[in-house]
Amino acid sequence: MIKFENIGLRYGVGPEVLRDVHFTLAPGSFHFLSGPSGAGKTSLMRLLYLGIQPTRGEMQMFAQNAQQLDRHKKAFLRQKIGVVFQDFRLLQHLSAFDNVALPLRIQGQKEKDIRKNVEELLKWVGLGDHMNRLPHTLSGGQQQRIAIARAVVTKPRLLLADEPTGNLDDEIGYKLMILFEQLNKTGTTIVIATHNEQMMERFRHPRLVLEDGELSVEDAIYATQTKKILDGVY
Amino acid sequence: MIKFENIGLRYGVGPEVLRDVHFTLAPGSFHFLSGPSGAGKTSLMRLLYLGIQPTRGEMQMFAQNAQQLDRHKKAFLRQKIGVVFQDFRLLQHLSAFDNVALPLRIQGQKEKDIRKNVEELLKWVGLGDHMNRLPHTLSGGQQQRIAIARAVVTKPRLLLADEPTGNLDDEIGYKLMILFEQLNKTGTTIVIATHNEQMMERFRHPRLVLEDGELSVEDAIYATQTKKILDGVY
Amino acid sequence: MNIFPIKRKDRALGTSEKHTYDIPLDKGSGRLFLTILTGLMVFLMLLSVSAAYILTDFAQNWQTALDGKWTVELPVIDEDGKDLTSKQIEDKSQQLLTTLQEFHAVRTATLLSDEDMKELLSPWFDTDQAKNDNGEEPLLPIPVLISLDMSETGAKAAHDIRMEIEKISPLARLDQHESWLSELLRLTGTLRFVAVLVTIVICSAGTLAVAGAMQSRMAEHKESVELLHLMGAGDQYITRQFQRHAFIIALQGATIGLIISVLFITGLGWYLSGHDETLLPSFTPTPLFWAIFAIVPLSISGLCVLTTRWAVLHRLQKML
Amino acid sequence: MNIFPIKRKDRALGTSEKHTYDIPLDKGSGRLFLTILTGLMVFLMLLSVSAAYILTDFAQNWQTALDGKWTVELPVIDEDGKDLTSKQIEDKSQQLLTTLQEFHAVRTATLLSDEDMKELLSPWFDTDQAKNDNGEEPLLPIPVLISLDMSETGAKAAHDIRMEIEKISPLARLDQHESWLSELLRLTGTLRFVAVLVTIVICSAGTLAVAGAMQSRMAEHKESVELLHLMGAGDQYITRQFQRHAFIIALQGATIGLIISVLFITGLGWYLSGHDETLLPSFTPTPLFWAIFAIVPLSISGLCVLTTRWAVLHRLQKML
Ligand SMILES: Nc1ncnc2c1ncn2[C@@H]1O[C@H](COP(=O)(O)OP(=O)(O)OP(=O)(O)O)[C@@H](O)[C@H]1O
Ligand SMILES: Nc1ncnc2c1ncn2[C@@H]1O[C@H](COP(=O)(O)OP(=O)(O)OP(=O)(O)O)[C@@H](O)[C@H]1O
Ligand SMILES: [Mg+2]
Ligand SMILES: [Mg+2]
Repeated sequence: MIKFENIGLRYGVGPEVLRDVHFTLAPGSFHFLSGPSGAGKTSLMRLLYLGIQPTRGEMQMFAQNAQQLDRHKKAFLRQKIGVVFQDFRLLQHLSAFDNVALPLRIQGQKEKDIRKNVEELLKWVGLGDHMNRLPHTLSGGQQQRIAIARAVVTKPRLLLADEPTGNLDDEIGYKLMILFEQLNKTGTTIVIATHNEQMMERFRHPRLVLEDGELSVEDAIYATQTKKILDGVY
Repeated sequence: MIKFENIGLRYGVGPEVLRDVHFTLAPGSFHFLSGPSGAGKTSLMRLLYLGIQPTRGEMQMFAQNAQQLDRHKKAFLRQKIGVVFQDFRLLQHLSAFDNVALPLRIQGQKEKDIRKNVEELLKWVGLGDHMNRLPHTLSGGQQQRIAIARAVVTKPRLLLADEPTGNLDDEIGYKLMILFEQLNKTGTTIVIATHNEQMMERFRHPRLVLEDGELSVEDAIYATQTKKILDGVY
Repeated sequence: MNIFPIKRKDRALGTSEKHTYDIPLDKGSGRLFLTILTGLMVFLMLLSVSAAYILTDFAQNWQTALDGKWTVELPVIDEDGKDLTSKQIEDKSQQLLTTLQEFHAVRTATLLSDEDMKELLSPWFDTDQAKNDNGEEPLLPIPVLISLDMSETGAKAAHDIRMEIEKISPLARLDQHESWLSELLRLTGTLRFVAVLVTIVICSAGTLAVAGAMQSRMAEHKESVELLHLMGAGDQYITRQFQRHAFIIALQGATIGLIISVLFITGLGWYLSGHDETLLPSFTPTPLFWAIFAIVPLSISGLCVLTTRWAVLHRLQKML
Repeated sequence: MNIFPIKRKDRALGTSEKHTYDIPLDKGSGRLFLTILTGLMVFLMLLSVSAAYILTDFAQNWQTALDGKWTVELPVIDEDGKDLTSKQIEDKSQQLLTTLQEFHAVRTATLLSDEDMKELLSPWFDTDQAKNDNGEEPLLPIPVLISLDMSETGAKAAHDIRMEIEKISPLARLDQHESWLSELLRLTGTLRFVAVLVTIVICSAGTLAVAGAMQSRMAEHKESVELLHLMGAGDQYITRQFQRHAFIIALQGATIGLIISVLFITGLGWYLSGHDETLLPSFTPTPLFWAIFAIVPLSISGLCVLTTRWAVLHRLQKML
């Protein structure tokens, strides 16, 4: 479904942040994206949600060349992608409810369906009592949950989550991982950028590891050994 | 050094976020502050850095009643506190260097000393190459490191860090914890709000646990048992 | 994040208002500026358009009243400056009348009656009194006027008539009305041109200002716009938000401008009517005139919306 | 976070400029508004202050030129309207002169010579020609004028003088200059009052506008201000930032306003001098006058800074 070939990226005249990135994501796959801080995880995510253009290389998304799409097709393609931004990017003047409802409204869904879906989802992430609150009156973790709810509410075909549990306690973090797993079972391709080793150990999925701007793919089996030990701890 | 008695807090006419909070922090102590998302960790931090006033109860800080300070004394007291905000709060128009230098400039230090100190610290947190960059061109983890550098650059007597490693990989996270430990050894009182169980296990410090708005203090010994098991893993 | 929430109870509670805009265009300082701008545009535009309209009306009045109307003027004194007797005047004017009626180019020739004369001169002289005080004769030697309705107004006709009337009385004069009519028409033409120019300048300046204001609002809300883009909002979706915003503001501004202009024009009309009624032809507002007052604010609002649309789309095209 | 960095190479590189403001006051739209505002304030203020100054100067000129100066006017016709002969005129005027000089209240009494008269009347009549065309006598009967330098200007002195001169010539008239001088002085007084009023209004409105603008800038940068507070910045530290910003902007605006006013006033002076030199007393700018042009911009800048200081401190007090 997604195919990166020889992708290179630099910001302005700076050094190359990504070099010769080369990978394929099969439909319905689930990958972790890891690497040290500043390795380029968020930059790779930006390429995936079409937030920036690569400096070189070729990007195939949903069987289309992503670099040659016209504006209309690009907008349509983006509607199939859900993104949890590392810095949330909630609209500060909209309530929690309206923030989550926004992508549905953009897709032109009926207001009645929207209300039902959004309320259900917000209850599920534990924010049933805070639906009409503005983001700045919510705690960091609550804001992050809204960002996650906004990304999954459209049941996207590709879900990109950048450090989605950085501000959450383990309990709610695992609950949200299970939400992602369920979404994955219905066919959504998922990429989660994270530093949380524990989470990667617990949920066996192949990892894309960024190091010095270069990407390597590690299989899930590699991690299984460690996971068994940890399973005893929790 | 810090003494909370019967502290209660509510935002506007909402429910009480903190109830009957009661604790003492000795000078030079090191505490973790934990609790589920939305428990009130950030709110407690806000009380500690005098960002809000409690609705009821009594707050003693640095042997002064914190609720009855005049504006001048309050500003002076705040200069002794370093804060890492959960959402960083970097000034977007200032370079990394200027962001870190800001508290020193407010304290009126000499520009020459400032340059030396700030450069050294930024190199130490791994941002020596990014000193003149604006925050929005840095990765999430890099921004977080600037926020930490800004909080510790003044060698404060009280350091409050709200989820300081949420966007950092384990390696740099541990490095920064060691920075905090060193600061603690020079006499700084430290409170770190975190969800990171692993970190709390590894660094044995007493925990303040918030649950349902109520605070309980758990001793470090409690956690030692678990830690030993984990030490084998890493 | 608001760190002083206790001070503002409502915000602290944090319940947001009804969702109206995805982009918080309804907040911020640009609003007032745009409202005033459109208000001003509508006001100036209405002034210049109604000025143009009234001038056109006046010009037409003058044109239809005077076009094809010539006048022959017969002074009531002879060549030596002595007053003519009533008999002489009667004879001469009858003679002139018959001669003039024979011309092919003259449709009708009418001797202006005393009544007509009185009316014509009333603005300048107290004609009633002038006659009554001295019995029959007026104090001033009022000339005899013969009004001609011409079927042809060429130079040849004028020449021929002049030749004929000179034979009857060397002092008789043909007035073609042309010089001052064309003067007046040129003046109103110039004024109308100025009005149109003003309108064009206002429209262009206003359009530029609206476009500028909208682009600065876009810059202000860049992050929100980008976010909407990344969620798959098309250019149309985003543009609609700005258009709606512009429409509401423009309509408010236009209403204000409309009210002010109506007050202004009514006040001006009232002031003028109280003073020099004779100076200008009277102007009765036609339905078309009032229609201008509906059309101008609507078109300006429309223009604002279109400008906004263009400016926003233009800027969006440059985004990824 | 800027997600379209490739489009803007400089920003993408992300190297920031030199650190000047902790709060980014130098960016944003409020700047232009404040500059124009102070420019306008300085311009209007300079106009009204220099108007007041010039009026005061004029009034003083008139006052010193005419205060204590009365005139006795002797028409050159007798009671029946017939012209007097040169001899008669000579006699009468000498008689008047001696009588007047005897008064205690009169310091000196001088007969205005023909030369003086010519000069006095020159703005209104072409006196040169009037005399030359007809030999000795002027075309118009120019009255004899006796100028009195009074040591006392009370009503009694006036009454006494009137009684005496009536005996000599019933047509002779005493002109105390008072009615039109006091009229003139009242007029300049009113104008000066208006100028002061305008100045006060401008200052208050400007002050309010600056205070409002500064508070809205504070609201705009609320988060940064709060952050500085939380880092232990005192009210003074934060206020200084705004003051510096206000000072720079005010100085820029004031300079613009100053330049425009100087151009305006010079232009006006040039225009007036080209036209009616006799209408107004000539005005030579004194050093004090030019000092106004230095003082006003500086005081307005100072006022802006003080207003800013007050507004910011006032708002800061309300913060935690
Ligand atoms: N807009 C930008 N302009 C210039 N350089 C940038 C920009 N965004 C990121 N960078 C640089 O690119 C590199 C990779 O950044 P990126 O945000 O992709 O890292 P990351 O892997 O997400 O890190 P983290 O785990 O800390 O979030 C960093 O060195 C960063 O400074
Ligand atoms: N400004 C505010 N106005 C109203 N309610 C607020 C405000 N800030 C926080 N709250 C509420 O107070 C409660 C505690 O929030 P707080 O930010 O202290 O939680 P936290 O422990 O820091 O959570 P997290 O781990 O998710 O950051 C939450 O329910 C939140 O919604
Ligand atoms: Mg990142
Ligand atoms: Mg928090």
